[in-house]
Amino acid sequence: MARYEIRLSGAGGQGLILAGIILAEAVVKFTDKEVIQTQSYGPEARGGASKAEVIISDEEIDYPQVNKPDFLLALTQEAYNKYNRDLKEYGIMVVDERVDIAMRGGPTYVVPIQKLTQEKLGTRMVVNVVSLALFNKLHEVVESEKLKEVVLARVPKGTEELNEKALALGEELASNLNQYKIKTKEEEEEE
Amino acid sequence: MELEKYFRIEKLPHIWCPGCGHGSVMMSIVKGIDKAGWDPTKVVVVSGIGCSSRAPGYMNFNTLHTVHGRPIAFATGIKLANPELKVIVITGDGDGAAIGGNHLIHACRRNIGINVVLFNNQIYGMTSGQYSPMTPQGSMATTSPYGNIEPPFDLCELTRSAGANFVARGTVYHLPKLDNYMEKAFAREGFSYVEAISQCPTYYGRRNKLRSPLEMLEWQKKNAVDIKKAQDMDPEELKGKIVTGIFAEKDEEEYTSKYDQLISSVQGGKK
Amino acid sequence: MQGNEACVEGALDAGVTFYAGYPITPSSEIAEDFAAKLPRVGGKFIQMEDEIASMAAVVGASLAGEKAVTATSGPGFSLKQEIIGFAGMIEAPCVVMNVQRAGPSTGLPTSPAQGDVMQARWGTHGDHPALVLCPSSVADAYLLSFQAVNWAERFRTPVILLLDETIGHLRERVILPRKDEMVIANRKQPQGSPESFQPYDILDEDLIPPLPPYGSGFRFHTTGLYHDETGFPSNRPEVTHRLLERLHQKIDKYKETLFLYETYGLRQANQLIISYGASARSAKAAWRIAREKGLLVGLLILKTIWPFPEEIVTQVGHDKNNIVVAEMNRGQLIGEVERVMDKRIPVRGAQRADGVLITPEQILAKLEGVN
Amino acid sequence: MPKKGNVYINENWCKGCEICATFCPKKILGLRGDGKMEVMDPENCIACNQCVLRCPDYAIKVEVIDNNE
Repeated sequence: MARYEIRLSGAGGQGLILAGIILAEAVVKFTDKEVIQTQSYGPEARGGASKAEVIISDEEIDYPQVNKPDFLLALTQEAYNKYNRDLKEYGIMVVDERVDIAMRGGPTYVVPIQKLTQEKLGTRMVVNVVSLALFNKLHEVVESEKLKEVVLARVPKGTEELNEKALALGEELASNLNQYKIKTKEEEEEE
Repeated sequence: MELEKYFRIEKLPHIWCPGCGHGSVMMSIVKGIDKAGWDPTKVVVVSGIGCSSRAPGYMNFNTLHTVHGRPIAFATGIKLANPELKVIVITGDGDGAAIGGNHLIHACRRNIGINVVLFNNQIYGMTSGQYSPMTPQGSMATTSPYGNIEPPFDLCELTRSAGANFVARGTVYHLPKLDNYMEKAFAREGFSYVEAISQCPTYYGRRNKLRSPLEMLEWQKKNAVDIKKAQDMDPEELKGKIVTGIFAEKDEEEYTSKYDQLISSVQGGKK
Repeated sequence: MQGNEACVEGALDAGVTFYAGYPITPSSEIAEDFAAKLPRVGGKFIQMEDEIASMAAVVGASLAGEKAVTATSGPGFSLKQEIIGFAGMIEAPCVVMNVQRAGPSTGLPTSPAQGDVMQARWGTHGDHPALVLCPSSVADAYLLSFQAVNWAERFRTPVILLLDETIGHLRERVILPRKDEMVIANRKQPQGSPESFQPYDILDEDLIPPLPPYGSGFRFHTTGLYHDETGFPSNRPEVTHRLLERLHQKIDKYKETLFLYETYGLRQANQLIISYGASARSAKAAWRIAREKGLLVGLLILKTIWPFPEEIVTQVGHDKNNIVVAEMNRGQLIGEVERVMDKRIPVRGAQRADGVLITPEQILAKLEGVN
Repeated sequence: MPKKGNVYINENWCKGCEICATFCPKKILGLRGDGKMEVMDPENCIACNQCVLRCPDYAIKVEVIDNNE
């Protein structure tokens, strides 16, 4: 993998920074690839738009900032509005179903991540882990079991079972991702 | 008590003016250390900046003359680093009540084992006579040429409510009592605050119609009111008086001992 | 591992046992990490009532014999300056980590900058020396933190570890050196008896006096006033001159061993990029892109910025026809490069001070023959 | 028998503030022309040590005279 830039965004407090940290840890621990994780946040601890960025590369990573993401996750409208602009033209975008998006050229998936997390797991607290598993499954960064190991080492005691379920849900969403795909500009025009 | 045991004799006479009360307060501290029986190599005396803060230079212990207003913060680092050390802070009404007031409050709140002795001469002496937060209202100073309109700070009330284990105020005139407060302060674990009303004949006295050190000592004698007596006096009567005596005497657990327990429990928990 | 966390690890491995600090973004992770880890090794952590008190407590703990550290960011760094100078004057070993954010004033608390370069040099009053290290990776943060503690102890001086928000919050793969490869330095102890001890008597060629801890039996006086070898104040011109000169010489003497830096592609290079801290990451990317374009560009990354590595910059830069200094401020270290080059070689600044990491493109634009 | 004493004044340390003279119950101390204190009436010292206690400059010593001599 040449330099691959990932941006996970949503509201502050959704735990996406932790998801970014876990992803970077998994890469360090279980692959030979180079990885960098950065974050940017506003003064609010909760709410507001928040993003975690991860760069994965086979080569040394010098410039540590995400320039043009290859992958964008946006869980909220505010995060989408703020962080979708510099996404690569054919980069992958995954947004929550409640986010209104503009039509674009790259593969775009509108997934009811928050709704399904709430319905199936009874809480939205683990939406970050669901998203993380979704990303990992889609890109096969590390094996599921390895990701689980890193996640379980990071989450609060007593939430292991919940997080395992979250991982499973994320993977399930990734496997069925095509059903959430929306048409690209070009596909629309072809029809 | 042999002077040589506790003083750097070769540094004397000290720099304070004729009739300044600071020499008496410094002696009172040293007598207290002698009574406490502390090993001089385990005693650290820390000061800030000002007339009072020159005292450690004459005292034969581990002595540290720091920057203005922060001696209690330096002392906190010393005491926490090595709780076996006996740490005394010598400060003044400018150093301790103005620029360093916040450190005083927080050291009381932590109840860390530091003995603060505040030399209160009610004026900035080293910078030649500006009013301090403890200058009596109406007093003349170079920066209050029309009389000081600010009320003075009562640091005994402040340190007591902030959590100090021991608080007392004495005067140079009532020297034996002051010696007794030092002794009690040094015998107690936790934070102690002893305020000594001292006289500055040069910058306070001359401007305030107290023409000699003797008149200033007379003023202390006349205006000092014992805390027990003060309890029965109304605020009007107490105006301009100095309430002396012991304000607080308790045995709340000291900070560094609590920290040591924290270390044990953290290390124990790991095993 | 995160940059801030690496600073803590490096300091702990160098033997740090004391931390005093006050919370401030973007350095707070350093305090949090020390608070968790120090008690486990029997060390002490205290959150003081303000930035000044933290610096004072660190110096106090240092005199009591501990290896002591504090961390802060711009506004706190401003507040600590008086006591950094005091530590320099009394020669108390200590380390100040400043995770720079954009200023002036409250500025941009969560954004990177390198605006404190000159403050790290001249922030405290008077004519003092400075020892300042600048990491540009998480691995650097570990190594330079370790080095900062070592140098503080060895030279009896405050050492400043100047990070920036980008490096402080960066997580990347770090391969730590083996513990047995790391040599720990400890402050010198007196050889003679307590009776004959003079705290600032220079007996050794290294110009550094020994420092026994409080409570060890050596009683002495310490003051921020100019003092003679006995530690007591003196205003005699020969004494004050001797002390100030020695404070400088004890570092200058070892200057060449203090210059830490990395160079890339210097052979045949006719242009040079000089950078440090997070900017050096962008500089490295710019250098790589320029090389790919066939330009003969070299790169010098400075890890020690004060004392300014004049000899290194001269040696590397003297035969170039264009030097670009990349930094996240309106031009601070560039002044030193210009001074060293003395108008013989054009020096251009690639600068950015809006809270955003400088980009490789900005640096490339200052090179000749890019388009 | 009342105690007696010899008062010694360290002239290098004495600043002539007269505090000792004020507290001396027998009024045997006085200020000399050169600004130092002197013992004017040594015979009357009762070795009460008030001057020693009160001197802010630690400049006074009192030696108790053994009455049996």
